[in-house]
Amino acid sequence: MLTLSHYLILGAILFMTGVAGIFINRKNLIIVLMSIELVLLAVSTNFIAFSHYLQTMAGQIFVFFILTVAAAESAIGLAILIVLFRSRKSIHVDDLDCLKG
Amino acid sequence: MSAVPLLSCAIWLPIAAGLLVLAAGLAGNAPLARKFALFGAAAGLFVAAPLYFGFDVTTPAMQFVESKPWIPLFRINYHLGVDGLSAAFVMLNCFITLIVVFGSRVSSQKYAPSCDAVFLVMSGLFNGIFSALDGMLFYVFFEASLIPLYLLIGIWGGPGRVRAAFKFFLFTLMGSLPLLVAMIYLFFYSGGNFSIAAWHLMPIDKVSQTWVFFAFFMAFAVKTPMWPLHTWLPEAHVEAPTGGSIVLAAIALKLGAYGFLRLALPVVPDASREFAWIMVALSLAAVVYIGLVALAQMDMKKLVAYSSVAHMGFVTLGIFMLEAPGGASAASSALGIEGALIQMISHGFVAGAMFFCIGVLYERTHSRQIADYGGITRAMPKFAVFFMLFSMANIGLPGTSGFVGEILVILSAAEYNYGVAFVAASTLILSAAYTLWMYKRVMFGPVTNPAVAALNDIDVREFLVLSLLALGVLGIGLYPRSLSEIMRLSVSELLRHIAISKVF
Amino acid sequence: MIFPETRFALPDFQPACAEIFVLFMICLILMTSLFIKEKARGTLHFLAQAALIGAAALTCTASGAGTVKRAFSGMFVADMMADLLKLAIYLTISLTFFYSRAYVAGKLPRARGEYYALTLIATLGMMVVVSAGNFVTLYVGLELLSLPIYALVALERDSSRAAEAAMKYFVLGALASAFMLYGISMIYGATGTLDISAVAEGFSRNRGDRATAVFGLVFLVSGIAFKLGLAPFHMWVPDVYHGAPLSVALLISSAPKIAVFAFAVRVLINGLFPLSQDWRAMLLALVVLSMALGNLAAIAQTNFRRMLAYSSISHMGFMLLGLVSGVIDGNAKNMINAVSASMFYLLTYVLSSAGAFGVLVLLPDPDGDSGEISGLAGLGKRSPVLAATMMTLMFSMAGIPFFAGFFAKFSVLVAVVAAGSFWLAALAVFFSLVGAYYYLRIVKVMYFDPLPDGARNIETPFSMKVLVAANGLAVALLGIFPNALMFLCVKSLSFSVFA
Amino acid sequence: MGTQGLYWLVPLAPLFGALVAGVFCRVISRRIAGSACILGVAVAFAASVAIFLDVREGGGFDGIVYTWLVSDESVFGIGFLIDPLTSAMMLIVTFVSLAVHIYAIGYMRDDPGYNRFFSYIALFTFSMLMLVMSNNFLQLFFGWEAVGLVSYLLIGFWHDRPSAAEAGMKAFLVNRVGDFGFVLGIGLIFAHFGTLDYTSVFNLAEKYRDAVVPLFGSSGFPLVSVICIMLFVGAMGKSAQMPFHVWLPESMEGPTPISALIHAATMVTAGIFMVARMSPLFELSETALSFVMVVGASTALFMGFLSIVQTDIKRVIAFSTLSQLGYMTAALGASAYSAAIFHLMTHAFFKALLFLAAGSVIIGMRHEQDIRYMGGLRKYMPVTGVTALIGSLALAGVPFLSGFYSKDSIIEAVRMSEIPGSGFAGFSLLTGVFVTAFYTFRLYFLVFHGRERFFAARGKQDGMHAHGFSRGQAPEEPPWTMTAPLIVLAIPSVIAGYLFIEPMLFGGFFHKAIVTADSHPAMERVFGHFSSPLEMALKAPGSAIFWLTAAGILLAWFLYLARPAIPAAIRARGGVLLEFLENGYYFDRFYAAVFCGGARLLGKGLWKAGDSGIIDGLFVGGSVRAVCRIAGLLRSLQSGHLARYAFSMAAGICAIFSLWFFIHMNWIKP
Repeated sequence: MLTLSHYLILGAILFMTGVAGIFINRKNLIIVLMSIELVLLAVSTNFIAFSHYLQTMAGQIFVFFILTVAAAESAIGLAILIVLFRSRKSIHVDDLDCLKG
Repeated sequence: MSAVPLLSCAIWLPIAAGLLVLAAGLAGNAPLARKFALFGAAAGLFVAAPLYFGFDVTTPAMQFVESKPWIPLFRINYHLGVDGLSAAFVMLNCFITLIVVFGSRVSSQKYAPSCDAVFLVMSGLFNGIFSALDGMLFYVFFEASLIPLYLLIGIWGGPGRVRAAFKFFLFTLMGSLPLLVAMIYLFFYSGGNFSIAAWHLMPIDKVSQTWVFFAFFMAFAVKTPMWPLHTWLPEAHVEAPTGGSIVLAAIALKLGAYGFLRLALPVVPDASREFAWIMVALSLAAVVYIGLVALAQMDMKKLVAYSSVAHMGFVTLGIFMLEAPGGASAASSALGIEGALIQMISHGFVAGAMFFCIGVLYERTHSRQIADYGGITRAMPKFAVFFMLFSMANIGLPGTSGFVGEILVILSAAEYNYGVAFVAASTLILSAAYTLWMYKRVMFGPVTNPAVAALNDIDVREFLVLSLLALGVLGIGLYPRSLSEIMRLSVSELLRHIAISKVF
Repeated sequence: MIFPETRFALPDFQPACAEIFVLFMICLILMTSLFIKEKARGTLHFLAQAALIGAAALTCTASGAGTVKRAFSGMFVADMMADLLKLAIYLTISLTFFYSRAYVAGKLPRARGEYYALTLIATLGMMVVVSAGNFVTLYVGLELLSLPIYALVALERDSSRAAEAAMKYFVLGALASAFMLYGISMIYGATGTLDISAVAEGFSRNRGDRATAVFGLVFLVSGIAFKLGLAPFHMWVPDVYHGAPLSVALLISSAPKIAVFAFAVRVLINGLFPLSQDWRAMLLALVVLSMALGNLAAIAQTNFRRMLAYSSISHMGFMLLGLVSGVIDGNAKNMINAVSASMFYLLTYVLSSAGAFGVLVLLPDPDGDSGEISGLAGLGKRSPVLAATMMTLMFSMAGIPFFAGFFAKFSVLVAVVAAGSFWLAALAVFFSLVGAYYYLRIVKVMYFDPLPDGARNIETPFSMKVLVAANGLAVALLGIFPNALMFLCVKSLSFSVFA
Repeated sequence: MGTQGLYWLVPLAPLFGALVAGVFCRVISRRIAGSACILGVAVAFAASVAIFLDVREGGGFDGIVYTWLVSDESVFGIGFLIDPLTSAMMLIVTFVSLAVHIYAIGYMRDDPGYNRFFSYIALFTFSMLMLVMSNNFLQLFFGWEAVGLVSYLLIGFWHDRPSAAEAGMKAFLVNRVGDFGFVLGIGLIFAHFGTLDYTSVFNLAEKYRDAVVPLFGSSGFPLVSVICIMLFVGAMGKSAQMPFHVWLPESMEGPTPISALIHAATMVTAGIFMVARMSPLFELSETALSFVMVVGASTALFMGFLSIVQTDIKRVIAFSTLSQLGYMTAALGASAYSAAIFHLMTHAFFKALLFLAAGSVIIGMRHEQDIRYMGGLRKYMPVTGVTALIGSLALAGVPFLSGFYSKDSIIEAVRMSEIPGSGFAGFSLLTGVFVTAFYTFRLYFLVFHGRERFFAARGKQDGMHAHGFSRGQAPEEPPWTMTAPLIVLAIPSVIAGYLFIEPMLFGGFFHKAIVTADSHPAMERVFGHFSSPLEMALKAPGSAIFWLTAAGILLAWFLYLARPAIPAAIRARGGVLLEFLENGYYFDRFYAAVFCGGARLLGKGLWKAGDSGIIDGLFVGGSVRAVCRIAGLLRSLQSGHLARYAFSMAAGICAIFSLWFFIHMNWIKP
């Protein structure tokens, strides 16, 4: 039978996968954006699991907000990506090294 | 007590004048700025004069007191007042400011009104330090006075000015930051009070005393400066413009020793007594070590700067000969502290004058190297007389102000510990050696440098400045009572106070 | 059963009237910018300023003066702290607008409408964060604050530097939001509520699962640390300060920090006070690390923007030192003093930072935009007013009296010593000594270094001179008469969070 | 009040002259400057005479007249102690000073620094009077240092000459070494007696006879001995006793009147005066007296030897002065204070005379000072020749002349003394008699007799002054202002001994001022052998002293007049001993290398290694370097890579969590 822990562990795994996706991935910024979505989904899983466990609606409502914001975030992320591509002609993660020190 | 808040005037009048000078300078009206500067400096001296002449020598209590709440949240008060320990310094400061502002060379090169402004602001801040009776007020003035000196050295200094300015600022800040922590600690220890008088009275345990003492030590030893924290000073002196050197030597160096007297001794007397031997040892190291180092200098300013360190070693020695291993009488300490105080005032005149003299030469030849000179006496006989007088005062010849403090400290040292007196008295030889050797190489001998032969003797402005300084040097030397009478009761009160243990 | 209120009552909009007004103005500006002629675009600036002034007026009139007002089922809190911080935010944003007016007109001519609208949206976000009473409001506010700023950073479309900075900021910011959300979810799980003040009650009813809550706390603290730019979550700060358009860097460096501070105070003190020992230890580690890293790394910088970035890292560390010191024991009086010390520190810092970037914004190209320290050489001669203000700000940041920075440092140190953490005080003092070096260096470059060849005097409009001077003067006056603002901080805290 | 005003007048009158001449140095004419100073000194002299007469009538004074400083319970001030000793000294000082002032009118006639010179010597007179009239140690020290200052200024009077500047500095520094001891002595007195007034100290001294003072560790030294030796170290500096004598020969760089006034008659005898003044203290310490005596006797003998090999006219006399100061010091050691003061007085007359005569010769010789280029001057400078002969006879100690009485008394007293070291002292002083006679007449014969060698004069001496002679020119007697003082000084040189020996040594003139302990009966024993000055002179051939003197004069005659080839041959052959003497026993070189060189080297070492190396380099520079290195390292952490930034955030979370975990497990404490 699936308990709260299972959901939480799933959330954690998703979360870690997402985070790892950001810092292990060296290639493509699109993958980074996808990883961010993944992380947000992991959080949503957590909220829903808790919401169900605690029998309060607040968690689920929060998820709606998260989804909305995530959409906006992706939009902005992609927009920045386009600006970046326009000036750099590349969306390679490792090419982002002008600013350092 | 007068209705006019004299001390506030002594602080804020020069600062306000300084801002006016700055404004006039920015507006491009240099003559007006100059007028403001002279007026500000003169006004400073004018308001400070009653502090000296109206001083009530029959009481050790604070006089000319002003007190208003400043930051009630932390119970910080704008609390001013002077006693025998500080009154003379306010006066000296105002006097030196006038000298510096009046003495700065206006005609030649380009006159920088902002330079005068910096001097005036600094003068106000120094007056604040000497008259603050609230710990935080003291600290705020103490640290704020770094800024003008930093700018002075950095903007108008010599080729190595940047390094010197940084070294000066960071060294002093390194000392004063622990002081800030210590003051906050005392604030809590006293149950939420920044009043120095309250700190004097409160009992305080041994461990805290030790920590607080070393925090004070850091702040004031750097400022004094005591060996081995002195290395910022020669550099700052060498690079600073003449006026900066004068103020630095005459006033800024006194802040450390004054801090010891105002804070370290009365607030943490037990720790002061316990660690007095360290202070004595460091002071003696300053006298001998620095004396020898001064002997090896090739740069006049550096030489005088090192000699200042050695003289300040005498001051700290005088302050900290508190209790001989055998238990010296209180009289010897009184002699020592009075000697130290008079030495400080005297050093203000003498070192100021020495730096002014070097400035006189520097303005003419743009060299401070001893080797570039020789035979100046022939070209500048009037100058030679003044320089000789101040050199002799630097050596501590009787009849000049330098002698008074020195002999009192040596007498006190002889009572304290003969070994200490023995080492301290070596200054008789060392100070004579480096000062006279410099004088000989600069002033005597045949003229070897053609530039020297063409020098003009001092002009009226320089003559006036040097005469005023000479009057001070001789006045104190011949009638030191004029100073000691002011200090006496406060010193004995201080000694009475620190003789009682504060450990509960 | 799930909805306790069966009847849908219209919420009380009055406490949030300022937010609503700003929202309205944002729409107005967006609409105007669509239709206004190129020449008349200057009016956008006036509209934006009007929005701020109106918001300020509304905040003042709606202020409960010492009472705590809640609206939207406790999602929105209007108390004295919120009022004070909001006013500070308006002031800072208004300063930002003034400073960057010419810059925006010159650098972002096509995106002026967007600039003002986006900045106001971010302002709205800050206002929401400051007044957030619920984690949901908090999250929405934070995103409302962050997302427009990501866009603002990338606003200068031709600059690859700006695009890179925007990308980095965006990715890391999103990651940080995710961290924070993860933390909120854990705390939600542990206490069963998203209402911040109810979280504390959740613990007191012994319902809270402590381990879960602390696990969440770790993430929440990292989120705060990211937004404030505490090490090791600081990596974005230098790059964004460096890459963003100057006016945006000016914005990022100032007002958002106020909002995040409010966030930290509400969540950590109002909500998670039962875990105070835990977050204290965590924050302490971050604080010490930030002070060390910020001050030391700043020394090696050759770019003024990056230097200010590292300086902000160290300052945020120092600022939180107060907050952290407040919780050593449950004594509320000490706590108010400590938190208000942090608040005072923050406000003076924001004023100084805005001023420093403001001066930079007013410098002509290429000195201002590139932000190289060498570009400031001889500023003392080229523009006495700008240089004098910059000097004032630098001394203030270095914590030298008589400037505001000193009393900020002082009040935080008082809090630290009151908590008995002498080693912490010693450490703080040590790092502020290290820090003094690089501020002095700026003064040195401006005043001691020779004028570069071909340098010309800088023409600054008189109004800007007045503004800059006023900013510097404010920092100086706060240093001479700090009591009023300090008192206000104490008052606002004692009537709100500690009510 | 009347006499007190008179007391004030004595030092202040010369001071007034000095101020007039000094401050308005460039404004007023030579005549006014000179007159002001001479008038001042003359007034002082007249007042001194009046005071002397008053003291003889039993007058006196002891008290503070000006409060300088009050600190706690101690009052420091200017005070006068007027007693026979003081009044005698005042008389000597003002008299010689007056003579020198008048002499200087002529001597300094051509010098551009005329006014300055007068200002200095008047100032010197003031300082010296302050010294001798003092009633406390502080004022004594004031005078002590002030005469040192003026001496410095006057030695370096011709400051363009490097050697003069060097000599002045050397004099000051060596004196300062002495003062170092002097101040420590004063400090010790103050520490234990709690006062610096002579009278109080002397009254207390008896109480401290057996007191000990811990120095440098635990062992106790007898207090009074330490005080006395310390004070005497000061006297050694001022009175140029070995090994502090090195400055005096070099002080001859100054104008000759100065050599007469300061470096022969007055200042250098300040040490002698001081010890005599401190007789109540010194009498309590046998150790100190022994020390004094041995130092004095050594100086007397060894400096006499050095005089023999000098070729500069002034240096011969300078070394002779050293030797004579040694005699006085030895007398002090023998508790023969009055004899020392007596010799001080006679020496002041005849040595000032000799110096002024030498100055006269130098002027006559157009600034040539080398006696090898003189000879036969008697013919050209009769007054100088005769007075110089009188001075030489007095110095050599020929009976009836003043030197005879004073020197004989000293030798007798030392021989009668029983303290440790008196044997050595007696021998040294006797040998010294022969040496003195020899070098004195070597000088006299070389200068005033024999072949005229001045045409060979080199025409250069110390660069700027000597002019040289060509054929047909000859030295001339200088003007009357210079010869008159010679005559004035010659008179007391002849008769002072005869007149004053009885009252000064045996008549109890000093009875109140000088204390002699019963255990030191040397003077009393000398008195036992004494009947009258006439008889003393007549009995002289019965003692060894007379024959030693005669032998010295004869040898000088033989070597320098009869067989001048012998000394020339000796000099030509050289030898270790000669070299040793010519280099003054290598004292100067030793000091230059060890103390001057050593101190400079040490200073440079401390500066470079200590200040620049350790403090600035290691501590300051080291911490700066460390900070910069860390800063660079931290900078490199900010690599610019997004992935690393994200990683650092993730790692940060892990770190915070571990931290919490460790604290939670109580592994670390927050």
